[in-house]
This record gives sequence, structure tokens and C-alpha cells, in this order.
Amino acid sequence: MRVQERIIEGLLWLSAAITVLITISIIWVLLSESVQFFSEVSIVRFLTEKEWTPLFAEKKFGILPLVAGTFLTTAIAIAVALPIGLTIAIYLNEYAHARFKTIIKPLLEVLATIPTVVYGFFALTVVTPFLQSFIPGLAGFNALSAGIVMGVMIIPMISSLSEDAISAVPRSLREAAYGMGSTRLQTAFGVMVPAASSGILVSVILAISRAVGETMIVAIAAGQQPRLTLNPLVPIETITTYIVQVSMGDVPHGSLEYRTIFAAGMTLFVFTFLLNNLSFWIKKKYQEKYD
Amino acid sequence: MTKRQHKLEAINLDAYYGDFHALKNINIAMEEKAVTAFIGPSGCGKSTFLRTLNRMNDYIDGFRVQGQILLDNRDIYASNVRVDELRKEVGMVFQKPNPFPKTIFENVVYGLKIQGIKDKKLLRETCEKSLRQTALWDEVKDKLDKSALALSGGQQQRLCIARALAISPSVILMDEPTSALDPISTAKIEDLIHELKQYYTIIIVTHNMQQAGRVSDHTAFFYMGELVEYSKTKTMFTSPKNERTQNYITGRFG
Amino acid sequence: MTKRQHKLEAINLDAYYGDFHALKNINIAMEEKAVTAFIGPSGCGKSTFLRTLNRMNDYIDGFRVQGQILLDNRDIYASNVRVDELRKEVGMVFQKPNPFPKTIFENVVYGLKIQGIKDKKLLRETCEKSLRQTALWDEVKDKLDKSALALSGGQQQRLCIARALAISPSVILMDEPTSALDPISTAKIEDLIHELKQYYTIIIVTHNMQQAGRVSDHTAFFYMGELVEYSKTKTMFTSPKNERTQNYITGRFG
Amino acid sequence: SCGGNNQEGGNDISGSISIDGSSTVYPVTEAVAEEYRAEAPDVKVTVGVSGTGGGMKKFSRGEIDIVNASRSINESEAATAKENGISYVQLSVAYDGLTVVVHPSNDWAKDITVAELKKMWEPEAQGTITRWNQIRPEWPDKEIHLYGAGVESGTYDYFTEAIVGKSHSSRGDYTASEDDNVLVQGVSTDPLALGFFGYAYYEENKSKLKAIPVDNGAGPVLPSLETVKDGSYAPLSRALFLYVSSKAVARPEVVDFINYYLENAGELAQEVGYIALPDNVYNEQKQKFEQFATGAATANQQ
Amino acid sequence: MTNSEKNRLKDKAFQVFGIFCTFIGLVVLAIFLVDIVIEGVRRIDWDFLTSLPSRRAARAGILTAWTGTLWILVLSALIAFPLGIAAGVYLEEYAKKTKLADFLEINIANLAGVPSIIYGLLGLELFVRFMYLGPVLLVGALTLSLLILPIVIVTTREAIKAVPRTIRDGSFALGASKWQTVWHQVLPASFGGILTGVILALSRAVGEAAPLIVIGALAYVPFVPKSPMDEFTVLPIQIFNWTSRPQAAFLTNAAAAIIILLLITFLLNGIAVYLRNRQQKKIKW
Ligand SMILES: Nc1ncnc2c1ncn2[C@@H]1O[C@H](COP(=O)(O)OP(=O)(O)OP(=O)(O)O)[C@@H](O)[C@H]1O
Ligand SMILES: Nc1ncnc2c1ncn2[C@@H]1O[C@H](COP(=O)(O)OP(=O)(O)OP(=O)(O)O)[C@@H](O)[C@H]1O
Ligand SMILES: [Mg+2]
Ligand SMILES: [Mg+2]
Ligand SMILES: O=P([O-])([O-])[O-]
Repeated sequence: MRVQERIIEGLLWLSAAITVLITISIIWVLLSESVQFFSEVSIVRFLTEKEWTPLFAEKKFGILPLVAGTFLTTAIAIAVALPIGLTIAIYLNEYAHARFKTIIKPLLEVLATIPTVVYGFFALTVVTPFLQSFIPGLAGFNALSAGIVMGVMIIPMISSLSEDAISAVPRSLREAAYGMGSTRLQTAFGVMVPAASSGILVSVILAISRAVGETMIVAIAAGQQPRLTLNPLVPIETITTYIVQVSMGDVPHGSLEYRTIFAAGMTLFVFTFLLNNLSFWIKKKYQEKYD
Repeated sequence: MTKRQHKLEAINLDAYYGDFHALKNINIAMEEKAVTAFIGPSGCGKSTFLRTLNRMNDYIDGFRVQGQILLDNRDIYASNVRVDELRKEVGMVFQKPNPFPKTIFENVVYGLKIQGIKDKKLLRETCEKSLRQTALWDEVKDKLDKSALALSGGQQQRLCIARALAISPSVILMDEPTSALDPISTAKIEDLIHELKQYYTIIIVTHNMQQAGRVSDHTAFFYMGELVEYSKTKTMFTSPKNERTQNYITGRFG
Repeated sequence: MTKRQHKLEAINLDAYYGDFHALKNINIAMEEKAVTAFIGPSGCGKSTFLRTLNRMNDYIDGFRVQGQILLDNRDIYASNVRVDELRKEVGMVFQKPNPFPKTIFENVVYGLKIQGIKDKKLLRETCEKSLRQTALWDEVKDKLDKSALALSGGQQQRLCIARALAISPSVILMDEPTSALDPISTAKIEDLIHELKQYYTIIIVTHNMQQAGRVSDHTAFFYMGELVEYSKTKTMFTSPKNERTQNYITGRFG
Repeated sequence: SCGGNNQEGGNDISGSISIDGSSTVYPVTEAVAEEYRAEAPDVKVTVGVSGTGGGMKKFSRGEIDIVNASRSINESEAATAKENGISYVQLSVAYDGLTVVVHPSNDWAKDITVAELKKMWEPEAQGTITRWNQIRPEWPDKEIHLYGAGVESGTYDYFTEAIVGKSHSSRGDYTASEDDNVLVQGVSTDPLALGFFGYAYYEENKSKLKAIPVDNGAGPVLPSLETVKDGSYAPLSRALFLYVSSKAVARPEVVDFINYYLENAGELAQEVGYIALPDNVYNEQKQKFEQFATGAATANQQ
Repeated sequence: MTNSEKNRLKDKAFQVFGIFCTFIGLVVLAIFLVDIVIEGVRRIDWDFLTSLPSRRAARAGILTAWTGTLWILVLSALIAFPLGIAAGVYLEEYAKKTKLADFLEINIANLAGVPSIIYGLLGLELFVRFMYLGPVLLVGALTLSLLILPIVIVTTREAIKAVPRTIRDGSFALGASKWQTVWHQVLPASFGGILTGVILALSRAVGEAAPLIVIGALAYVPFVPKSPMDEFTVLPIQIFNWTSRPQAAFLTNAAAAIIILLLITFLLNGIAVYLRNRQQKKIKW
């Protein structure tokens, strides 16, 4: 009996420990290839060169154009998703009927369940032509429509997580505000949003992290041209797109070109890792404020 | 205005949460500048009734009332009544102290600020006055700009009372205001209620019958959504008319 | 075995949740085949103490005890004691009825089944016996294979008692067993406790002092982790020795 | 065993064949593989698109059976193959004319010279040649968006060789894709675009693209069946190849497939937009392959 | 008075804006679905579902793609389900609140936030290069399993957490051991929730293309995979492939394939929602 319990616990432990193994493997895979990459290309070059042409004869290894592309699409996505998502969260919490909320929330979450290739298709075949009808200079591949569509995709992420954060604020606080004669708007912005600010912040950070790592939408609709620009109307390339682009052609194992995707992957991993930990830290730090 | 008139009155009041009939034909008139206590076992509708008195249940989906509630003889559920105005008239204090996560000062003047009052001096004066009324001034005057969450539970509850007083209501509703507090804080709040009833009409829900006995002038006993008995507190505790009241008071259940 | 000997005894017992000192130097001896009640304000440690008596707190991270608890003069925290054996000896009933989401029959025989008993006949007999002991048999005998969750709260609680009796413990711990129940169910459980004390040593936590007065032979009053007073129930309620006991019993706080 | 006995039909042949490489040749091979399915349903043919370079690398390491190529194998690839004990045969399957295209709304680029192409594609152009009027002053002062084959592709090698003068040497700040469809997609939706890819991709998307005549000193010439075949579309005309590995021809399904391929390449190449080789050339290829197969078989037996 | 009126006006204005924002997302969703259905629905017929890929849009079908998706679904479930549940049970029921448990928790939260394409790199290096498996079904399923494992673990934990303390107490008090309690009480009571989580995770896996592209699963695969060691393609990759083609007929194919993919995703999500609701109705603690 005792022994059996021990064995079972051991097996369960092993399963949990596998997750650590996965992390270690990810880091090891990224590191081992990146280290070799950086033994040939100095980190300074990697971080300061303004061009990214590692596959060409004239090799330039500046990650900045890819980072700029990633930043651009992410910023557009957040600019779309944050105001809308946050407003939805407040509206559902303070204004909407409970019944309405129980219908709308899952409906909105449908947006997050749609596969991202599908969003890519939508960006390329619907949104871009639509935008081109009134933005004449817009290229067929561009950061703008990819960013907008990505924003639509992460609306439910912000609205749901923020909504959770706001409804986690003790009812008593809301009642206190109403009890003093506040309107719903005053309750929302004067009491609920400040009280839920850490949770809202977490939702935004996670949304950013999601947008940074998003691949298919940008691979399909944003273009494949590493370009150091903040112009949303022209083709750009994100870190993720670069990895996809290279993976589609065969890059032989062990070559410098092969390692560039791991160096790019490492950069991506570091960004999202920092963002995730930041959000985790904020959550831990501020969550226990209310029980 | 003479004392001992009816400040608040419920007439044939029924309340529902969806299909659930939470209050059944309540008729009760509460006196001005006196303390009325609501007692009864858990779930009997005390809080529900208390919250209909300043329409706090308005935002609960499916909640509705029938009948009338008169505040100074005006029906508070009439269509021309503005809820925010009503709540300025009828303040409320809750079971768990619920200060806003702001400074002590900001907490007290919150009600004024949302009315658009910006006059610094006025705000400061009202703050001091309210804190003095709740005997909190000396304890917190040096840390008005500190977070209210750093206060003890008892202090927080008195702060919440101060916050309610700052918008000069005429009625204060209290829903089990001491049930989360230690004996010493409880005693302080009870003393405070004694003080305040000179100026305000106070209605308090409590599950502690001895507390009802100590602080209230009148007591209403609710049971399963009905108002079973309502009389002078002394009468109720010494010679209850109803058998259920008797059983409850002597601890046969609850 | 003669009656009125000490069935359970705590000696210099301290308990901690992490750094929090939840029980402070408790010394108490509980009589066999009698009812002992624990009373005290919320958070005073009643439940904590009750749960150390069958080591239910073992799985709580950071919880530890110092001192001894003797069951029939054997320390239950000794290293050679098997917790599962201990729990078969010391049964427990909780505040909220907590039937498993299974059939009534499965609930009652759960304790036997996990001991590996598979004999159908034995299971059925034990089930009937336990349900009869809790006066539930007639009410449920036709729906033994229905979900236990379909029973009323009072029935559920008696089912939980039946479940505890099925593994024939000698001690039954009850943590506010009636606080979630209506008056009629409460009365039934109280009657049941009266019945059961012929055969079992019963320890009951209650926040209802009248209940303690009605069902218990001895009462222990806890306050802030300390055992303030422990004596015959009658003595405690008529002439408490300690001022805090007095204050609590008369409702000055709590 | 050797492949000879299976030539006459072989509906019951099974096995799998892995092909990878050029995106230019891909449409032909895809078409052949698809038709071949009716012939031999149990042979699993997978075709990847890694570009000629990518395919060659896999091929010379022995990872695949056949490589599609839009240029000849280069020295280092040949060396690797030798190291790995792989010999191979080169089979021509069609002609292609690398096509320079712009957006249909582009009303200024009516022709272009090889020198102008060089000016915009050479490595020195990176970051400096960014507007149309830098190439020809009368063209508008607008940004130019370039689209071209990825570096693993034979098209890229061929184009850089022919235009810039040095294989594998070009600017890097353009939209580079191994997938020509992506390039078509990009050029056809970008009014400021200029790109190049295999003729088939132009042929299939004529309505959305505009090809520009290339002037190699003898006046502007558009790519077409005739100009490619007769060599007047220069320097961007070229042949497309298959390479088959000596290890693979030991398997009957590979032999069967290649025979089928050479039998039908002319027709299918035409269908997908390329220019078929003369019939006698296909026959030569067949003989070449048969020799290679027998040779490889004896080599394998030893 | 004016102040109070102004406040009420602002309140109303925000309400209108709130309704607008709530619906804009849904309107986009609706436009989008309608657009795709109009574009693709006529293309869906028996032939489309049972044909292998082809160079001619009109003859091309998604047989390889949906069978590949199905394979991936089943294989990933087989790998991630037991592993995820076991890890979830360990963390929720066994792990002490130590530094190590904290670390495990942070680690899992982190894994859940790692972009899917990074899992692709992991799969590429670990399974394709290091283990020499090639871009076959098993590798795809392994890669996606690792990707969804954190989701399965997290939802398992939530489902287990939702089982009230009192049930465990009840079981322990009757002398049950930890594993007996988990096996007889906790798992049955949380099974619905766990299943919901697993299905949601699978619906995520079904829609992933990026990691599979990275491991090299983008090729013309004109046959139905028969074993886990076969090469494969899945619906999202087929869609990606068709989307990148400029010809309108292929875009129609892509739209049609998207309808199928969305049906699968919505079906999985629908099952999950149904299970969740049933679970909530069935057991009221
Ligand atoms: N928001 C709600 N929706 C539905 N039913 C409710 C709601 N709030 C309260 N109820 C029900 O109304 C009845 C009265 O509740 P109420 O809170 O008024 O009781 P109470 O007397 O204040 O009890 P307690 O002493 O526990 O606070 C209860 O049966 C409760 O379940
Ligand atoms: N798991 C735990 N971790 C940390 N502290 C705890 C835990 N459980 C209880 N405590 C603390 O121990 C003290 C005693 O709790 P206990 O539950 O024994 O009180 P009680 O007398 O039963 O109260 P009640 O009448 O509310 O049930 C309280 O201050 C409580 O906050
Ligand atoms: Mg209440
Ligand atoms: Mg307790
Ligand atoms: O034909 P390529 O794909 O190698 O250009």
C-alpha cells in the first residue's frame, strides 16, 4: 500500500518534471545553436547593424529590421485591441446584464479560437484590398492589415482577462462606490479599473507577448522583407516570419544560415520570456491584495 | 421637523430575485433619529430588505420589487427619483470594511469629489469633521495620505462610516457592521452608533442578538422573507409575541 | 472498559500554520462516551484543534504541532501511527454536509470499500445499520442508488454521519454540524447526538451557545488560540470563571 | 534487381519517392506526380519546394531520391555527393524564360535594359537605389519595391549570374521567397513592385501581372514560346533539370517514375506554362537515363 | 445639479461606446465568416473531401490534409492527455508549497507563453535532426503535444481546484489515502473539467501551422498517411499553401478548407462548452 502510493507519486512527479525538461530543451536548443552563431557573428554586430541579409553573399546580421517589423505589427495590434478590449471588459462588468455577458463572453472568445492561418487569409484577401481602396500607397503585403487583424484576434484576450480582473475586485468595493452615489462610469474608472489595474496590466502584457510570437498572420500578410522602418504601409518582416521563411526553404543543418533562425528564435524567446515573467511577477505581487 | 416621525416606510413590499420570492409583503415604518435593528436567521432577507432602502439591488439582474418604500413620504422607486441623489441621502456601511484602495483622505472625500466638488479647503474640512465624528481623527490625522488599507479592520470600518457621513446623508444603513471585527472594535462602533443616532436615522442588520439589544430602539425579526415581529427592542427581547421569534431569540436555531 | 475515563487527551499542545501560532499550550482531557463542545469566537482555533485530533491537518503545508495528543493513552502523532488507521478510529463530520457525488449506498460504504472490503452482503448490512443509526433508513431505503446530492441538507448531513459510523469509529468529531441547516434538521441532528453518545465519544464545535448548552456534557471555551475555560457545561453557562468567557456567553462580542 | 523488367507497365508497383528542390521545376514535377498517381497508385511521391540549392544539399547528402533543378549542379554540391558515394544523372525536362514583371497599373516601365536590371539588383544598390527615377530619370519619383527568388533557388543563382555577373551576388533588401507564388502575390498587389520568376508563374497569372521586355542590346524582347526557344530572349532563357541519384535507381518505382516523367514531360511542361524540349531531346534523355540505371545497377551489385 | 447631469450624460455616452466596442469584434467576426462561406462553400463537395492535392485547383482536395489533421489530433491527445493530467494532479494534490513548486508553476506559466514557432524549432532540432525522425506525423504530434501540454496542465489544475476541499476532507476522514482520494473522488469529480481543457487544447493544436512548417511538414504529399512514421500535411498548412497562391481558384479552395477547419475547431470548442455546462449543471457543490 505504502509502496504503491510512493510509486504513483513518483510517476506523477516525473510527469510534472517533464515540463522542466521541456524548458531546458528549449533553452538548450536555442542556446547551443545561438552560441555557435555568435561565435561567428559578434553580438555587437547582431544588435547594432541596420540590415538583415544573412542568406545573401553580402551578409549583414543586424536583427534590428526584424525587431522593428515585430514591434510595428505588435504596436498596431495593441493599438486596436487595448481600447476595444478594455472598453468591452468595463462594459460587460458595469453595464451589461448578466445574461448578456454570459452570451457575449464566449462569443467573443470564438475570436481567439480561430486558427491564425485563417486570420492571415482574412488579412490578405479582405482587409488589405479594403484598405487599399482608400490608402493608395498600400502594398499588398504590409504591416498595417496584419497588425489590425492580429488586434482583432487578441481583443478577447484583453477583454476576458481584464474582465476577470475587474470582476475579481471584491463586490464590496463596487457597492461602496455605488453607495456613495457614483454613476457606473465613475465606479468603473474611479474604483474598479484602478483596483484591477495590475490584472489589466497583466492582460496587456500577455497580449503583447502573444502578438510578438504570432506567426501565421504576419507570414501570410505582412511580407518577407526585412526593412528597418516604422512605415506600416510597406512589406516588412517579423522575427517569426523570418523563421518560417527560412524553414520553408531547406537550410542545411549546421550552416550559419541554419543558425540564424535559432539566433532569431532566441531573440524572440527572450522577449516573450521577459514579458511573461513580468506579467507573472505582477500577478504574484498584486494578486493577494484582495482575498 | 419633530423627532420620532417616520423617516422610512415600506408598504406592501415584495422583492424577487428572478423567481425567488425573497421578501413577502413587508410593512414597516422606521423612526427618525433612532436605531432600528433587523435580526433573523441567515438567508431570511435582512440584507435584501436593507438594500432595497437605497436601491442597492438595482444592478442585480432579475431583482425587482413591488410595493412602495417611502423616504420622507416620497416613494424612492418612483420613476423621477435619481438613484445617485437617493444614495447621497441614504448612506451605507457594509459587513466587511471596504475602503477604496486609495489614501485615507481620498476615501473620505470620495463622495464629494464625484459630485464635482473641487474646493480643497471644503474637502479638508469635511474630511476632518467626518473623521472626528467617527472618533478616528486622532488616530489617523498624521497619515491622511497613507493607504486606507493599512488601517486595522476596526479603523477601516470607522473610516467607511466616516466616508458615508461626509456626504451628509440623513439615513445610514449598516449591514452587520461589526461581524468581522474584534470585541474592542465592536464596542467602539457600538458607542459610535449611540453617538450618531442624535443626528441620523440608523438601520442596522445584525446576527448578534445581544448587539441588537444593546444598540437599537426598535427590532424587526425576519424569517424566510417575512417580517414576523416588529416592536420596541425591550419588548421583543423580554416578551416576544411570536413563537418563532421566541425560538430564535432563545437559540433554538440559527 | 469503564465509562467516564479519558478517551482523548491533549498535553501541552501547540499548533502552527507556518509562523502563525494557532493553538497555544492546550491541555484538555475528554471523557469517553460523552459529548464535549468547543465554543469560541470565529478564528479562535476550535476547528484547528478539532482537526488535530484525527490529524486532518497533516496535508496542510506548513502546519505543525508540538506536544502530545493521546488517544486511549497512545500518542497519535507518534511515528509508528498510521494515519489511515487513526482515521478509522476517529471519524469526522463537517460543517457543510459533504456527501460524495455518488449514490447514497456508495457514500455509506466508501470507507469500507477503500479498505478493500468487497463482500456485497457485508457492505449492504453495514449500510443499512449505519443508516438506521442515523434514523435515515426509512427516508432513503428506496433510493439507495440515487445520487446523494439529491437529498436535502439535513438528510445529507445525517448521511455524512452514517458514513462516518460505517467504519465503526470510537470517536466522532463534528465541526459545526448544524450551522448550515434549518431548525428542524438541526433538532434532528441534536437528537441523534444524544442517541449516539451511548456508544461513541463525541466532540462538537459549535458557534451556537444554546446548542452547546443543549447537547454537551462538557464545554471548552477557546479564545485566540488559548483554551480559556473548560468545565461541565452547566457550570460554564451558569457561573463562568473567566471574564472573557462571561463576555462571550453574554454576547458582548462574537 | 535492376529496373529493366518493370518498364512495361508496373501498375502493381509500390514504394515511395522523395523529391525536393526547385520551385521553378515544381509545377512540372507536380503535374507528372499527379498524373503518375493514376498509373501507379501505390507509389507515394512527395515533392518539396526548397529551392534548387536546398534540394541539392539534401540530394548530395542522400536524403532524397530526385532533385528538381533550375540550374546545373555546382562544384561544391558535386563534391559533397561524391563524398557520400552518390553519383547522379542530369536530365533536361523543359525550357524556361526568367520573366521580369511589374504591377499591371505600372504605365512607365515599358522596357528595361540588362544594365538597368544590374543597377537595381547588384549588392551596391542595397539601401541606395530605392526609387524608380534612380534607375531611369524619366520614371516617377516613387519608391520601388523589389520581389525576387530566394537565395536557395536556382533562379536566384541564374539571375544573379546573368544580370549582376556573379552568381549569388545581389542586394538583400527585397522580398525574397522560395515560393514563387508569394512573389506573384506580392507583385500583383503592389503598384510599385518589380519582380522576377519562372515563366510558368507569369503565364498562369498573366491577368494580374505585366511582363517587361528585356533589352540585351538588340532591342527589347518579351519572353514567349518562340523567343525562349530560339534564344532571342537573352540572357534570361535557361533549361530545367532533374537529377536522379544512383542509390535511388536501384528501386523499381524510381525507374518507373522517371520513365513516365520523360514520356510526359513535354506535354505537361507546356500545360503548366513552360516550353517543351524537342521530342528527340526527350528520347536522348531516356537513353541517357537507361544507361545510367544499368550502370548504377552493376555498380550496386559489386 | 449640472454636475450630476453631466455625470449621467457621460455615463450614457460610455454605455453607447461600450456597446459599439462589444459588437465591433463580433461584426468583424461575422463579416469574416460570411465572406469565407460565400467564397468557399460552393467548393465543398464529396470530391473535395476525398481528393488528393492537385495542381489544378478544381481537382484538388483535402483528403491528405484532413486525415493528417485527424492523425495529429489523436496522437497529440494520446501523448498530452496522460502526461498533462498526471502533472496537473501532482502539482495540485501532491506538491508542497515549496520553492520547487513555485518554480514548477512559473515554469509552466512560461511554457504556456512560449510562441508556438519556438516549439517548432525545438521539434526541428530534437526530433528531426537529433533523433533523425524526419518530418513525419509522430514528430508533428510530439511537437504539438509539447505545445499544448502547459494548457492541459493548467486546465487540469483548475478543474481539480474546483473540487471542494470538503470532498477531500470527507474522504481522508474515512481513512482514504491520498491516491485513493484522488482516484475515487477528485478525478471523477473533475473529469468533465479536465476533458474540457484537453479538448480546448486540442482545438488549439488543430489550428497550428507555424511549428509544423518549421519541422518541415510543408510539401506536396499526395497520399493518405497510414502510420505515424509517414509524411503528412494538415489543414492549416494546406490552407497556408493555397493562400500563398495568387490564382483565385486556389483562394476559393483555401476558403473551402477554412470552412472545414473552422467546423472542426468549432466542433471541438462546442463539445468543450457543452461538457462544461453539463458539468456545472450536474454537480452543484
Ligand atoms: N443576488 C441574489 N440572487 C438570487 N438570490 C439571492 C441573491 N441575494 C440573496 N439571495 C437570496 O435571497 C435570500 C435572502 O438573502 P439575504 O442576503 O437578504 O439574507 P440575509 O438575511 O441577509 O442573510 P445573512 O444573514 O446570511 O446575510 C436568500 O435565500 C438568498 O439566497
Ligand atoms: N490553512 C490555514 N493556513 C493558515 N492559517 C489558517 C489556516 N486555517 C486556519 N488558519 C488560521 O488559524 C486560526 C484558527 O482557525 P480555525 O479555523 O481553527 O478557527 P475557528 O475557531 O474554527 O473559526 P470559525 O468559527 O470561523 O470556524 C485563524 O486565525 C485562521 O485564520
Ligand atoms: Mg445578509
Ligand atoms: Mg471552524
Ligand atoms: O527554381 P528555383 O526554385 O531553384 O528558383
